[in-house]
Amino acid sequence: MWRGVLTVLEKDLRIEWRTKESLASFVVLGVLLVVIFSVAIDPSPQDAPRLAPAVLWAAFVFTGLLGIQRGFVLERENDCLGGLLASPLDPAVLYLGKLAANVVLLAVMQALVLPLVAVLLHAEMARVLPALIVVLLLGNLGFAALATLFAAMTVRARAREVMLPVLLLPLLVPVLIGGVKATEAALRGGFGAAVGALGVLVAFDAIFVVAGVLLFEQVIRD
Amino acid sequence: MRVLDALLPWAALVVMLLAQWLIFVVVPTEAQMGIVQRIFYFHVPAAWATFLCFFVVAGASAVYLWKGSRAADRLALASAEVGVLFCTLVLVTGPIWARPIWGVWWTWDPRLTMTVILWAIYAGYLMLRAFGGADEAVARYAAVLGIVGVLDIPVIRVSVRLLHGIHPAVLTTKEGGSGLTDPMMRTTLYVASLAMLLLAAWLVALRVRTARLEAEVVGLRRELDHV
Amino acid sequence: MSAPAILARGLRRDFGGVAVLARVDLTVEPGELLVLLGPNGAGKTTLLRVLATLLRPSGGTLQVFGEDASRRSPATRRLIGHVGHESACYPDLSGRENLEFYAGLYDVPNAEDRIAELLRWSGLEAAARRPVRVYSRGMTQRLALARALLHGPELLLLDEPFSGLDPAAAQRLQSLLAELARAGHAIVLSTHDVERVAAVATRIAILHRGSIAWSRQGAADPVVLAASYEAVVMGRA
Amino acid sequence: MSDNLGYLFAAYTAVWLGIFLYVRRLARRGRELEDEIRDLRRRIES
Repeated sequence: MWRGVLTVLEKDLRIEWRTKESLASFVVLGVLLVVIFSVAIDPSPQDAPRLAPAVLWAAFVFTGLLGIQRGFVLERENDCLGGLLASPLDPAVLYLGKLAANVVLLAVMQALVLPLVAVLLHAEMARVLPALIVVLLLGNLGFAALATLFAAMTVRARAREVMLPVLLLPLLVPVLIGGVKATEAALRGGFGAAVGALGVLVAFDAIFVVAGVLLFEQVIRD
Repeated sequence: MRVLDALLPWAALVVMLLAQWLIFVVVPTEAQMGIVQRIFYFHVPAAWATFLCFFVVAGASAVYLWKGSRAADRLALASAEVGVLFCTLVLVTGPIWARPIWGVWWTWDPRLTMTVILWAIYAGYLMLRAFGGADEAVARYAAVLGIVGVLDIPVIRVSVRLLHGIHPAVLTTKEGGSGLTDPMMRTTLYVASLAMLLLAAWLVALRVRTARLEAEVVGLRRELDHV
Repeated sequence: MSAPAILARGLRRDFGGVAVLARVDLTVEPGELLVLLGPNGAGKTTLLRVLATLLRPSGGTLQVFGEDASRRSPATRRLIGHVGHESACYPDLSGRENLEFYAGLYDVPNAEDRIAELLRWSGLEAAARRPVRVYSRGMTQRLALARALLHGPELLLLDEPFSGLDPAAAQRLQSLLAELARAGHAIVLSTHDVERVAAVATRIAILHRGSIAWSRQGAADPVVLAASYEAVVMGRA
Repeated sequence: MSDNLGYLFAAYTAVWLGIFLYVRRLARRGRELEDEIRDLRRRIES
């Protein structure tokens, strides 16, 4: 079972690496979002750190959506999805492989956007980096769990660029709220206040990774 | 089943009339908020109907995915549509009530925030049904969304509580039954809720009938092509 | 293999209300090479995808190696090789990487030798390192065939396998198919290139308006075949 | 408190208007479909 997951993961990461130019375009979008938010809100240096978490997560969600959607567009080229369906691979294994690839993809995009937010919004991150990484990864997992399930669904729909955000964003509210609140607490140095937010993220991840594993087959069947 | 279908509209009508009578004649006016508080007897029952509809969507979706029964798929679509209707009513009556009490149309209080998010999820469900294309795969996608939507409700409920709402003190009187001092108020709320649920059930039944007719038209058209 | 490779009775498949496959009755034993002829839109591609358990039938029954197609157990899927109109190969990966990925999916024993052998057979050794995106149509088709043969399937389902192949490659494919059939594999392929397969086929059938309208055992003389094809397609049009 | 009656009335009409419009839409759609079914049946028999 895990060999199948690794096979799919390795293939997806190799393709992401091969097509990294277009991934760069998503990171540029993330950067633009951060710059625009910063300029639009125009916070004073003292206020800026308070806004960093919201700007961070808003940029992550939009760039992440594009990255994951593109993953499935690639899968449909030459009907590779048909090849995967024909293989003896269990759909749940296929889902976990793609989920892992998407988490790595999101983490890489976040790692590129994070320093920029730190600089632009004067958010002091170095000291609390480990805690921050934990929060980001928790948020990533939940986001990728649902995005992987729904990207497979909307890739065939006509208005797919609109459809994925419309279906996914309301469902992702817990990740957005949990992520922002937990990031705020992490930036303030203590996880104390963030127990609720972390709980939401962990619960969300648990529910939707399991739901993804069970429901993925229904989404990619004939 | 037939008897239930025929009985449903009448039951809904009778209980609804009883509810109107209770709301506008019998129940005493709430001390603090005055007459406008009666909106409460529409707002909360509509919220109950919304939640019930969305749980029916999830149940019917699960049955459709694992049993493949077309009727379950139609029921899921019907109760999603009716659910969004009642959710809209909640979102309309909410601000109309908040305006005179707090002087503001909208507050990010957990209950209202939750309702907006649910409205967005199931409006997305209806969009997926409409734009996802006619083939059978869309029904499966909608079913998956129907199940995921309901699984998300508890997590959303907890996460919106992390947002600080407005005047928590006032909320309790607005929200829960605890704010209802007079026992008659509580009875009125239950009757009004029952009336709204029966009404919702009737609307769902009507919508299922329409969906069945639509399926029949498709079937007849196919037959016509083969003749 | 006692059970027949394919046992289909009253197979039906609809798309958006239109019955693409009306009533297909078909039995294919191991060692048979069945050639499907028929005009475009007769349902050849759909039939091959249903037989490969990629598409669920809307009606009728289908058993592949004795197992009901709807079960789609991994063991049965391992026995099937399918090549459709699309190559199912990743354009951003090289030919070799595509084969390595599929070898991983199918747990192919001693994958390296198997891949080397198929690259030689398909004449893609030189291009093995280059991304499939730059492959010609013929090269992509040969890679797709190599991919489908990689895990040694007992049942081969090929949708117009000769399209895009140069004569030499087509000749190599034709002799390989004959060899595989003799070795006990079951093969079903659709084509418009009647001469190419007439000599090799163990059975020829014509699919018309979603069901098998004509079928003959044994290879057929191309002239006779063309005449009956005309009669069937024109007669029923 | 009297102007609040306006708000109550607004909410009341909003609720019943919403439900009425929906029921009317369903009824109209139902009639359309029934006519189409009758028409299709006739054309199939002939």
